[in-house]
Amino acid sequence: MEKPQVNVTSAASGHGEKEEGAGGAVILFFILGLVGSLLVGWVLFPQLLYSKKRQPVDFNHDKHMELVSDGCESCHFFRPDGTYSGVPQLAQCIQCHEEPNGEDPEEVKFVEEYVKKEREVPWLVYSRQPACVFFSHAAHVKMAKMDCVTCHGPIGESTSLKVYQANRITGYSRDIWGENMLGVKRKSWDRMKMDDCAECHAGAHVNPGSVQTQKDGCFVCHK
Amino acid sequence: MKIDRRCFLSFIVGGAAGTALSPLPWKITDDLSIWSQNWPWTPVPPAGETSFVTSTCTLCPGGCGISVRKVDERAVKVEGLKGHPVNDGGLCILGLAAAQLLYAPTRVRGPLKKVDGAWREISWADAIKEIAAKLADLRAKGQPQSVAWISESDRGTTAELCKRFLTVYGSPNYFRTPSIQDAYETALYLTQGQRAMAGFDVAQADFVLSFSSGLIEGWGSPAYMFRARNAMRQNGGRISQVEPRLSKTAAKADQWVPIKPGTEGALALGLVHVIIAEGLYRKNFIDSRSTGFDALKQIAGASYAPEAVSRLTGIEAKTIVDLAKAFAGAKKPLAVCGRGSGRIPGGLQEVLAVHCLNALTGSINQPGGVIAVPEPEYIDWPEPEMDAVASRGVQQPRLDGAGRDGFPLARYLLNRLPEAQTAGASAPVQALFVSGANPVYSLADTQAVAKAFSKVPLIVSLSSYMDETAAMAHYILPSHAHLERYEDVPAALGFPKPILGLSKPAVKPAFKTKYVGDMVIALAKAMGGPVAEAFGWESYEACLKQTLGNAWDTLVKNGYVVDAKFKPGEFETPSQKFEFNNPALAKLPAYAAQRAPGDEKSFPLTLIPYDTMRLASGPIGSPPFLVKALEETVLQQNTALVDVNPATAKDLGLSEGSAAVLSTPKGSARVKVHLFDGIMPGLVALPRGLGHTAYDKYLAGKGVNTNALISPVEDPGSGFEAGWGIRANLTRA
Amino acid sequence: MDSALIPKGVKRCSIGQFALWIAVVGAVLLWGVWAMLLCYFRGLNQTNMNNAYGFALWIWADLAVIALGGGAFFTGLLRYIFGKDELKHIINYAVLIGFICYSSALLILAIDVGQPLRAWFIFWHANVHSMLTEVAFCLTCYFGVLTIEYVPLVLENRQIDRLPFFHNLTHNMHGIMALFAATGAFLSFFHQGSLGGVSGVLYGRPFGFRTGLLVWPWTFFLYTWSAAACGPCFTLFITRITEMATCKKLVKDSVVELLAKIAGWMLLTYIVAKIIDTVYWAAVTAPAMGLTLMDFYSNNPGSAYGLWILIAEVGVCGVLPAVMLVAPGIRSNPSMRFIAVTLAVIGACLNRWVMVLQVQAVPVLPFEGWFGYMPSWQEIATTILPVAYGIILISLSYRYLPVFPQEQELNPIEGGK
Amino acid sequence: MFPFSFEWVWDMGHMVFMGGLWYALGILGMGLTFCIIKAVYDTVQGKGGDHGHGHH
Amino acid sequence: MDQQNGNTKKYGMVIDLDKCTGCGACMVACMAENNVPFREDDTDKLLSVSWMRVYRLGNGKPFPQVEECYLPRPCQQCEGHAGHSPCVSVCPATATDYDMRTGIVSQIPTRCFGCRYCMAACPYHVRQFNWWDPIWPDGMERMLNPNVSVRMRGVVEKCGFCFHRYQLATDKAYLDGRRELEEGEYQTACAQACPAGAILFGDLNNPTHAVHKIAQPDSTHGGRPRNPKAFRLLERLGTNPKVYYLSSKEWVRKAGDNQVQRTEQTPKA
Repeated sequence: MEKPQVNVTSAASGHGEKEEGAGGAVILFFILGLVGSLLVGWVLFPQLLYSKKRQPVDFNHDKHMELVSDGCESCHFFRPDGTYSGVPQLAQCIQCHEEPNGEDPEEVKFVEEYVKKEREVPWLVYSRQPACVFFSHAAHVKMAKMDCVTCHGPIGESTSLKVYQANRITGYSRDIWGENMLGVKRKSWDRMKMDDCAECHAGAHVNPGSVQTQKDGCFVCHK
Repeated sequence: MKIDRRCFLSFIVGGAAGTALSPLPWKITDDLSIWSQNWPWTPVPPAGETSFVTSTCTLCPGGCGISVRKVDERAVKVEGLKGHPVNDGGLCILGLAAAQLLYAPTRVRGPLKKVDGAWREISWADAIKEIAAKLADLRAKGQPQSVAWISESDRGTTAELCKRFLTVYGSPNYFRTPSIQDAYETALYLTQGQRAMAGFDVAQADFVLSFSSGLIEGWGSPAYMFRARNAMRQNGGRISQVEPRLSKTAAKADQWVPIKPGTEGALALGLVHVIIAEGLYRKNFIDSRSTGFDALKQIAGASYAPEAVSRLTGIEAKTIVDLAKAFAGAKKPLAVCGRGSGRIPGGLQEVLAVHCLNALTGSINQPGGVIAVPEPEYIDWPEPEMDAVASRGVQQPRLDGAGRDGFPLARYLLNRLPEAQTAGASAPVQALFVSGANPVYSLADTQAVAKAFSKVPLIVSLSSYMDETAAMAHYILPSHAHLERYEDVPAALGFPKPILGLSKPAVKPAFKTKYVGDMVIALAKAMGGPVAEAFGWESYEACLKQTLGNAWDTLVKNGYVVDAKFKPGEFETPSQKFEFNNPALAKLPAYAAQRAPGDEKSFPLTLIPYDTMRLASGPIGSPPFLVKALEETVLQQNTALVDVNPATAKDLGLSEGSAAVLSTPKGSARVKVHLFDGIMPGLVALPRGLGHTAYDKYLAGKGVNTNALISPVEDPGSGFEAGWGIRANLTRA
Repeated sequence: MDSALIPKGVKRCSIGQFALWIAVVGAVLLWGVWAMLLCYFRGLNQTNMNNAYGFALWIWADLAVIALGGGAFFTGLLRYIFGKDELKHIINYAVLIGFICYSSALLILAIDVGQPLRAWFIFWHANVHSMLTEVAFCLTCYFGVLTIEYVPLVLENRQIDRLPFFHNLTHNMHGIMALFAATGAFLSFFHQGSLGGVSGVLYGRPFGFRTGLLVWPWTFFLYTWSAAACGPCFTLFITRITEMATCKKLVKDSVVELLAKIAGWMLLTYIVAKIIDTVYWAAVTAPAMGLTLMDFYSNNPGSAYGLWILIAEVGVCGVLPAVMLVAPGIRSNPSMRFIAVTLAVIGACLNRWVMVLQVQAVPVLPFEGWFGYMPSWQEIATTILPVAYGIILISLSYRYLPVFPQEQELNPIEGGK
Repeated sequence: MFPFSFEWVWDMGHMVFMGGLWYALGILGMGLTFCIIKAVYDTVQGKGGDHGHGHH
Repeated sequence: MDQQNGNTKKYGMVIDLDKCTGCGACMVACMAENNVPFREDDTDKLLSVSWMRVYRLGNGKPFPQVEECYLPRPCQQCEGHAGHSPCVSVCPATATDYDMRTGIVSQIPTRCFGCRYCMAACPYHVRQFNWWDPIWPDGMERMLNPNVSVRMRGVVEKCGFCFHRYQLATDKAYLDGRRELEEGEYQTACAQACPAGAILFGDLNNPTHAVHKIAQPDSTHGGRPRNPKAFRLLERLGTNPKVYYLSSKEWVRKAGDNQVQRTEQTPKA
C-alpha cells in the first residue's frame, strides 16, 4: 500500500524522465492490451467459435444439374401438400444410384456406405434454421417466383461441398450468421438471419399486418 | 522504463477497449441467446413428409374411424376420420391421446417371463414353446377345461381365433369382460328372440329417457353418442336424465331427476304403471306386435303405483306421472339404461323394465328406438376337427356357471370366476390367458380377484402395457399396440346399424411384439395335433384377409363398410311378437331394488362410482394427457376427490378440500372432499379409472381404484354383476 | 490496520468488529446468492409464483425499492435544481441509498426473468409501447446516473483522492452534477411513472387499471409523486437507523426537518390525489367494467385483501404521516418524525404491494375465485439478498467514505488525527 | 432500439421515446466524457492530488 | 380497417355451450397438436400448461336446482381497440403481436424472455409459463409435431389458433396457385376434434362463413354479437375477443361477464 503511494506522489510532483518514462509505459501497455485483445477477438475467437466438419459425401451439384431436366426441383421438390422436401432422402437417390454409375470415389462411398446399408446420409445442412422458424418455399418459389440463388447462392454450380462450419455455442451453420464476423453481407445469400428475411419482406411489403411493427406479423415466419 | 500499477491498469483498459471493438463479446452475447432458444435438452422434432393412415380405433368398442397423422415413420397424432358414419371427424379424448399409448414408457418391449418374482426377457420361440408344453401337460392330464381365456370381446377374428383355440384344445372357459351388453343381449333375446346387439337410434329420437346412462360419458359408442345427442337436440328433442348425481350427461340434459341409487328399475316399472293406467301406450304395437301385455300390467300393478315408487326412488309422485306422460307423449321416445359408461351389466330385471318402456311406446326396431343389430356373420371358418380330449373338455360345465342350470340366460359371467377359483380346495383354473382386458384392476373387489388369480399356476398376459394383470402374470407375450396392427372391428357398440371397421397398422411395430392373433396361431402350431390343424393360416393377416374376402379392399381404402340400407329384422320369438312374458321371463325372480352391500350403522353413507370421459376405466390405462386434463375437483396431486353434498359434509364436519378417509366394508382410502351440490345427500361419489398400481409414473399411484372399495353383487336372475355402490363412511383424516 | 482509508476526523470501530459485522451480514448475503443460483440453474419453478401470479414478491420488491430509492432523485432535484443548498449535507447518503435501491432492483429483475440470457432483448427488440420497456430503459439509465453520482463519493476516499486524476475527476463531476441531477430527475419522472403504468394500463385487470392522461394512466403520476414523497422519507428513515446503529448524530436536525417538511407536503398532496383517484376508480372506472368496489375487497379467503388494506394504505400510512410531517410541532419531535417517516415508507410499500399482487389476486372471470400466493424460501432469500448487500455497502461506505459531511462537526473527537 | 432493428417504426411513439432516451444518454455520455477529458487535461497540467486542495 | 383489402381476415371461434359436453377432447387435441408438455403431477392447473382449458361453471344453486355448464377457453385472440389487445402492447420485447391480416395474437417463445407481464395483463389466464423444462419420457418425443416448435423452460406460451395449420394450408394453396383459403381448409385442432361439434372456426369477417352467420358480430360496436344467444367473456372490459360463446341459458350468458354473483371458487390449497 505504501510504496506505490510514494511513486504516485513522486510522479505527480516530479519532472523529466521519470514521468515521461512511466507515461510511455502506460501508453505502451495500453497499446499492447488493445492490439492483443483485437487479435484475440478478430482472429483467435472465430477459429475457436466454429468447428469444421466435412460432409459425409462430397456431393457434386454441377454434375447432377447437367443430368436432370427440371433444375433444382428435380431433387428438391414440392410435395403435393405444398410442403418442401428439402434435402433428398436416400429413397430418392437410390432411383439412380442403386449401383455406382461411374468411378467417382465419392459415389462409390455413397453407394457402399449408405445405399447398401440403407442408412440415411447425415447431410450437414448449411441453411438449417432454428426450430422456431417457419419458412415456406411455396410462398417464395411458387408465389413470389423467387430464384433459389437469391437465398442459397450459386450452390447449384458447385462441384464440391464446402466445409461445414458449426457454431459451437448455437450449433448452427456459419452460413446463417455469414462468413464475415461483423455480419456484413455483400450478396443476398451471405447471411440468413431474421433481419435478412425482414429486409426483403419490408421492401416487398409482403404481409404488413403487425400492429406492433407495421411489418409482417410474427407468425408469417415463426411457428 | 518502469512497469507499475498504472501500466497494468492501462493494459486492462486497452484490453477492454480492444475487446469491445472486436466481435467477441457481442457475438458471444448473441450466440448465448440463440443457445438459450435451442437448449440441447429441449427436443426438436425432425421434419419430414406428412401422411395419413385411415384406420379404426380399437381402444374401446366404439368403432370410431381414425386418421393417423404421420411424419415420415413417426405417428404424430390421431384424429377423427371425416365422413365416418360413427364419429364423422370428431374423436374422444382417449382416441386423441393415442400416440401417447403407442410411445408409452409402460409398453412391454418383448416377451417376458417371471423368474423368482422378477421379469426376464425371453425369446418368442422359447416363450411359446414353454407355454405350449405346459398346456400339453394339462391336456395330457385330462384337464383341458382348466384353461381359461379372458378378453374384452367375443366378436371378430381375434376373439374367434382365441375361442377356436380353446375349443380345439378342449375348454369351454372363454370369458368376455362384463358390460351392459350382456344385459341388453339377454333382454333382446328374451323379448324379441333375436341374438343381436342393441343399437340406439338416439339421433332420430325426440325424447330420450336415460336411467343413469352416461350418454356423453362413454356409454355406447362415445363419439357417436355425442353426435347423436346433439343431432337429436338440434331437432328439438329432449333428454331426461335419471341419476343420483349431476353427471355431465345430467348437467347437459333438459331435465335432471335425482334418484336414490339402485332404484332405476323401480322407476321404470313405475312409469310402465302410469303409462298403462292412463292408457298412454301405443295400442297398435301392443295389440298387433306383442304378447303377454297382461303379465306386464300385473308386474307393474299395485306395487309400482306412483306413490309406492316415490317412496322407493325418492322422486315425487307427480314427477313420476309427468315423466311417464312426457315419455309416452313423445313421438319417438327412447329409454336407455346401463349406468355410466356401461361397464357393469346391472340387474336383468332392470334392463327388461326399461326395455318394456320402449315396447309400450313401440320404440323397438323403429327409427329413434332400440334397434336389434344382428351379430356380424362374416366369419365363416370350417368347423375344426376335435379329438376326444377336446370333445370331453368342452362338455365340462363352465366355471362361472353361465348357460347352465343356475344361469341359463348368461353367456359369460366373469364376475363369478374369482369366487369359483377360491371356493373349493383345488383351484379349477390352471392356466389363464388374458388379452385386451385388465381384470385385476377392473373387476369389483380387486383384492379378491388378485387372490383368485394368485391361485392360477400359469397366467399369460397378452397386454401391450405393464398393467395390473400383466404384473401378476407369469409370462407376458406383448401384443402390438393398436396403431401397429391389423384387426377387424366387427361392430360399433350401440350404433344403430351394422358396421364393419378395419384397424390398420399406421407404423411398424416398435418393439419385439406379436399380435394376439399371430400369437394364438403360433401357440396352436406349437401344440401340434388337432389343435395345430385347426389353424391352417400362415399368419393372422392372411387369416383376416381371407375371412374378410371381398370387403378387404374397401376396408383398406375407406376403413369401414356400413350397411346403410339396413332394416332391423322381425321378432324371432315363437309368437313372432314382442313377448312381455315368455316362459323364460316368467321364471325370473321378481324385480327388487338392489341394496348396496354393507351395514348401515357403521357405514352411514353410500359410495357410488362414476365415469368421466377424461379417464379411461377399461383395459387401457389413461395416457398422460388424460390425467393432465382432469379437473382439479377430481384429482389433486396424488389424492382423489370425492363428491359430497354440502349438507352431508356439514353433518360430517368436512369442508371443501378436507382430507378424509373413505372406508367401505372392503377397504379404505385417503381422499379429499369436494363439495358438490349436484349429488344427493348421503352419497359419496368417486371416479372410475384412478388408483392404478401398475403403468407408469404418469398414472400409477394417483387416486383410488373404486373397484378396490366395492364388492361384487350378483343379480339373482341372471348372475350378472349388478353392483352400483357400497355402504361407506367418510371421516376427517 | 485500515486507518489510512478511514476519512479524517471521524472515529470508526475496530477492523475486527467491522469484519465480524460484515461476516454476519455476508452470511445472509450468501444465503440469497445460493437461492439466486438455484433460480438460475433450476428455473423459476423454485418460486411459488404460478400462472395466476406471474408477478409476485420480486416485482413488489422492485417497485418498493425503486419508490424508496426515489429519495435520491428528489433530493438531488431539490439540491441542484431548486437550490435547497442545505440538503448537500444529506445528498450523499440519499445518493448511496438510491444506488443500493436501484442496483438491487436490477439484480432482482435479472433473477425474475425466465430467460436471463435473453434479457437484453428488452433493449434490442424494445417495444416502446410497453411500460416495462420504459421502466427498463429509464431504470438502467438512471442507475447510470446514480453511479455517476456515487462515483465522486467513492473517489473522495482519502487514498483515492490523493491520485490527481481521480481528484480532478471528482472535482469536474461535482462541477456539472446539476446536469446529471437534472437528467436523473427527468429519467426518474418517467420510470417511476412507468412503474405506475405497469398495472395502470392493464385494462384486463380492473383492480389495477386506471383511465388517464395522454398515454399514461393516473397511476403513472401517482407513482412519481409518491416516490418523490416517500423516497425522502426512506432517506430519513435509513439515516435515523444509521444514527441509531452508530450511536452518533450524523445529520443536523435543520437538514432533516427541511427534508421532512418537503416530504410531508409532497405526501399530503399525493394522498389527496390518491384519494381522488381511488374515488374516481371506485365510482366510475371499475363499475364500467362490471365490478363494484367491494368485489375487490370481499370474499377473499382469510381477508388477506380486505378493506383494511385500503384503509391502512391511504389512512394510517398516508393521511396520518402526511399530517404529522406537515404539522411543525409534530415534525420537530424526532420520535414523532421517525414514526411519520416509517409510516410513509410502509404506505409506499403497501401501495406497491396491492398494485402488484392484489391486481392478480382479484378474480376477473366471474367463475373464478381469489388466487392465493405465499412466497417460497428462494423468493424470500433473494429478496433479502439486496438488503444484506445494501447493509454491506452502507457499512463500507460509512467506514471509508465521507458520506456525512456534518459528522465531524457533530461528533468532534479529541485530539483528532 | 436502433432505427435498423426490425421492431423500429418511424412513428410518434418511437421518436418521442427513443428520442428522449438517446437525448438523456447523450447528455450523460457527453457529460462524463467531458469530465474525464478535463480530468486528464487537469492532471497533465499538474493540478490535483495532494496539491489540488489546501489540506496537507 | 376490417375490409380494407381482400386479405384481411378475422379468424374466430363460436363455441356452442349447449353442445359442449365438457369431455376434454379439445384440450387433448390441442396438447397433441401443439406439443404441449406434461408432467408427472399436472394437477395444479396454475402450474400446468394447457392452451385450452375447460371450465366447469355452476349456477350457484343448491341441490337439486343446481345446474352446470362447461366452458372451453382457448386464447380469446382479443383485438382490443385497433389491435391493442391487453397482452400485446405490454410485451417489452415484442414477442407477441396482433396480426391485422388474420386477427391472431401471435406469441414467439424464442423472443420471449419470460418477464410474464403479458400473463398479468390477460384476464382469461390463457397465457401460461413454462416453469419446468419440457421433458418427454424416453421414446415419446417421437409423437412431437414438427410444425410447432417446442417451447423451452422460462417462456410464456399460449394458443395461437393452430396458426401452423394456416401456414400449411396457405402453402398448399400457393402450390395450387391460389391466395385465398376455403372455409374448411384452415381449422384448429380443437374444432376438428370436438366430438360434439361444439366448436366452429372460421373468418368472422366473411359473411359466408358459419362463424359470422352464427355470431353476427356487430362491427360498429366492437364486434359485439347480435345473436341474442351469443356472448363473449368479459365483454365489458373492451378486450374485444374473437371467441364467441352460445348458450340458451341466461345464467350461463351472465356468467360470462361480471354481472352475477361468483359461482365457483377455484379450489386452491
